[in-house]
Amino acid sequence: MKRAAFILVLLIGLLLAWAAKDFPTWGDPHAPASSSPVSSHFISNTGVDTEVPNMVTAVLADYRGFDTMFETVVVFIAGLAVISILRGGPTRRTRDREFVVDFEPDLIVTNTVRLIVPVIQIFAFYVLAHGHVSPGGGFQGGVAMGASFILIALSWDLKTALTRFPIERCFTVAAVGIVIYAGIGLLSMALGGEFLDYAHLAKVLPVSPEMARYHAMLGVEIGVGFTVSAIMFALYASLSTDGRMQDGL
Amino acid sequence: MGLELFNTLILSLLVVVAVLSLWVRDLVVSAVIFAIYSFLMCLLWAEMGAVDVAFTEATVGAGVSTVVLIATIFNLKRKAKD
Amino acid sequence: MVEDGSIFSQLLVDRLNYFIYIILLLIGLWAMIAKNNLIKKLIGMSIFQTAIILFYVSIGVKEGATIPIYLPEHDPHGSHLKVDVNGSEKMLPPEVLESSLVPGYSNPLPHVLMLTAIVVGVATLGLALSVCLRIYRGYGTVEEDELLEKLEREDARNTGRPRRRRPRRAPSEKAVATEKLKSGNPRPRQSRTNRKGAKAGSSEGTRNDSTKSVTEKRKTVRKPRKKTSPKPKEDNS
Amino acid sequence: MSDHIVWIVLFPLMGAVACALSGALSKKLCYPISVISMIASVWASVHTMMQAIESPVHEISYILGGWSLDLFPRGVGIEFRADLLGALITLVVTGVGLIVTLYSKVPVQRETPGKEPMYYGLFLLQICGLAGIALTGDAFNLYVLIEVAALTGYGLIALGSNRAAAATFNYVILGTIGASLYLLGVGYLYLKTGTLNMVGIREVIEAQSLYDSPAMQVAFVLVLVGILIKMAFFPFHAWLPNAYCHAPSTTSCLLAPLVTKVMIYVMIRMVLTVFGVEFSFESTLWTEVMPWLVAVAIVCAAVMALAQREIKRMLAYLIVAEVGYMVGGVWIYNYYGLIGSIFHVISDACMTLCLFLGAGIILEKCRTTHFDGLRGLFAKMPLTMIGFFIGGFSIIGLPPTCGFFSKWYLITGGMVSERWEYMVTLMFSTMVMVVLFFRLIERIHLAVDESGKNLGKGHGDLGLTEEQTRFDEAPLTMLVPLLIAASIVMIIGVYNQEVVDQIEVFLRAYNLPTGVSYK
Repeated sequence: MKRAAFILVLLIGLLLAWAAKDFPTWGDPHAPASSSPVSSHFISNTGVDTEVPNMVTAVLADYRGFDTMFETVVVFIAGLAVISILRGGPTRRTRDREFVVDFEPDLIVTNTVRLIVPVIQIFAFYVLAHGHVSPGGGFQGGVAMGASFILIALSWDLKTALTRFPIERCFTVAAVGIVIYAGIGLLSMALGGEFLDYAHLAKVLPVSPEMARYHAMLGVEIGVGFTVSAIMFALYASLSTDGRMQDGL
Repeated sequence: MGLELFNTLILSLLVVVAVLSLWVRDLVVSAVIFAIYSFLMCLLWAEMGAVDVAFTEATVGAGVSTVVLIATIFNLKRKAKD
Repeated sequence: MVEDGSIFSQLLVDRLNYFIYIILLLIGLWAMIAKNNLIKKLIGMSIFQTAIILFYVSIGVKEGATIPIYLPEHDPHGSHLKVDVNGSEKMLPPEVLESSLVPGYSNPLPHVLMLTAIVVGVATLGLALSVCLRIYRGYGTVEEDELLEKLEREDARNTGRPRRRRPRRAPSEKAVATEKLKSGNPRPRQSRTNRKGAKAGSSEGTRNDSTKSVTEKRKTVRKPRKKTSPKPKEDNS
Repeated sequence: MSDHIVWIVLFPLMGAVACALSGALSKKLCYPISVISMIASVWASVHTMMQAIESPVHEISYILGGWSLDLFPRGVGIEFRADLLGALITLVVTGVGLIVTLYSKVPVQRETPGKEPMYYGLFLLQICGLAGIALTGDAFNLYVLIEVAALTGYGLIALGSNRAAAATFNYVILGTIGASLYLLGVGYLYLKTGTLNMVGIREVIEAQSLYDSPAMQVAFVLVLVGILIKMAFFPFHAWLPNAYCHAPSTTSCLLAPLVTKVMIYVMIRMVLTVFGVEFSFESTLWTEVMPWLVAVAIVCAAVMALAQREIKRMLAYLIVAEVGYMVGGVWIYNYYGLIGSIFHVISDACMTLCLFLGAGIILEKCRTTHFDGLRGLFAKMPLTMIGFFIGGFSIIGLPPTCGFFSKWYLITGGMVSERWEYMVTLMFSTMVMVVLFFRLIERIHLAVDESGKNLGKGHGDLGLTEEQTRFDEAPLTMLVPLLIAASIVMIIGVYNQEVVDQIEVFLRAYNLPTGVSYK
């Protein structure tokens, strides 16, 4: 089995290496991918179309917003699936852990975390809201937000974190995130555009169509942030406790 | 030239770390080495101009997926047979 | 495109990124196929996915280009937009970037695609880990060989032949009826159901015969372990 | 506005979110929400189909986000395209989804108690992903939607027993390899062409005549191998039988008819729309090699199906064999083969649905699907068994079921291309299916035809009691969908010419050899 796998893998490697000689020169600005009308359009026209300085955010949330919506849905699916797969097991630990986790939260750790967590959360908001101008956006901000709750769970225990963010609320928040995303899309559809055509939101917002895209992108990123932060925490909570939602890591 | 050297160094480290994380028997160590791998990847991408990807990899790859991996491993047997 | 020289020297000199991506991809793929521990397989899966992401990011690189965020002078909200017209500041609409400036920014599209791929990767990882936990809950192992052994044993024991699968549920009429069928079923674990099916009647003999032949066929197909598989004939006699 | 095309995807998505949200209120809301959203989705896909038929180019294009083709280069926004093929497949996906949703009421409550909101959420998102795959015109968006479908599939299967979870792990590994290889292939395509739009890629390939480029050849191999893994083509089928066999019955009813077929649709889409006929069939070796692989695949799968003693597992191997039929229909490279392949995607979805719904009912009533547990079932559940066997007859290919006509086109295609190995194996596996289903009929029907009691008389005798043969039909929410599915199998069979007409209109845009002149 192992030998067969090794030979198979080597064959694939040779195939890929054979193709590599056909690749354009490293970093060539005139390579088809870099000089195609599509990516040139993104680089030259993002400012005109959406007024967003960060092209990645603009392409992510607007030009290819439909992808991003389904990416959010993938995260949501992961949360749904993990929770439902693990739920309904034995309520007590059936097999002993190899490690006994010290149950008493450490004073120094908890006090440090007490100081850090607000900073992390503010930073998460910053990353989310400033994603138009600097690297960042809904995913990164959402993950940072989820990580702050994971940090609480790690330094105290899962129960403390779950009182702040119960698992049912995780679900609701994640679903609300998708509702926000799809809702902005549907709203633009109701205003006469295509799905996710944010320019039509200018009819209800007191801004130009380009700025409407700008603001709608922020809304969309907030939706993404909701879903991602809730699901990341829910993933941790389910996986660390084997679905029992008590006495985690 | 400096960047190229940096690039080469990280690329070769990546291979070493990838092999190492699969070679180690202790799964927790393996997960931590995988976090190192993710972080090296993130550095590499930042160097290649993909700042958003690097940011995402830093939060998702090196951050949450490591935590989730370790959280899972604590519920399983820690030693792997290979 | 260089046509002379062997592939590997080209790869090593000029396209180290592509070379390393192939190696990482192969490491990941090999781990997914050949590693024994399920968690190791998942780590391999993540390496496999990151290798693909490395490939995509390498596509987007341009020599001498900056990150895909507008420099202040091209920023749609940058200072260049404010011009003094008779002393008052006025915002000009942003302009299309000149095509000569386009090579100055690296290609944003692969980055966007890879953001999506990273998130999909972590979603897959989380789901797969939960499946691992579930496997550990059921079978007490995450080693593939032990797991396969246990699964084979379970499949050999539980071929889907009529028997009560979930003893916890209150037996419905039909369940009782099927129970009677299997009362003669020669399996050691059957003692619980035997007390109900004791009056199953005269058909037990024929039933056993057919079951035996089925079990034998089953053996040739699925090859249960000799040590562990229940031995219907001996038990029955 | 022709917004219907996007509503096909949005209705299940909204339904899924509503299910997840309503879980807090009442678990009983999930079933009606799912049914309503699926009805709406079917309505939207019927509209889309009508629009596609009526439009002069037989195609609807919908650019999401308003990046219209007049102002922006193709590929800037994501495009939804419904040509006749896409619209047909979407209709099949949503239709099957609706039938399975109707069916799901009893089994979901029994098999996954307390998890209904999540189950229905995943269920609807699965349909959403599959319908999106059939509609999207963007190669990367296709990857995302494949992952949506795949992740929901893993979740839906692993929700069942521990055994199901163990089977899922294989599926996760193989599915991820498949999807990642596809993603890598798309990367190669993007590297060479600079666009992600399917039509855009083909335009670049044709304009720059990239037929001999090694990177394109490797891209073709990667994309196709990725999809072949996903569709459980024979050497890569290892994930399928266990996953479908141990999954909760509603899950297998949804996944078995749709997932593999939608992946075959993706293959046809890649071959025809993305790479183009000239690239796919004439500048690669696949046309030479694939029919032989298909022949091996069909024979192996059929033999393995013959060895099974359990309905669901047998059906799973039958699916692997059917995948071989359809893949072969594409790679024998002619007009009739492709008609047969596409028509078989549709008819196979319907008949597999029929069979799995029937198997689900058997499992629900008898708690087993092993052959030994089936004796006398015809007396007990005649309607169910009729529905089940209409599906079986269609798999065998008896007229007037739809399976006959699609197989007819496949065999015609094999004859025109003179691919005798394909035809012979097709005939062989038909024989195997005859054996399989008549063996089942014998078990289910004949064993009890004398007054419901035959004690010790001859083969297969179990000495059934009165109680076991009493008329005891499945609940209506399960029976009616099965009968609807069975009647659809018959209706498509009777009106096969209407379906084939649409497929022919679609295929005429491509330059395929027919062996004879066009009509």
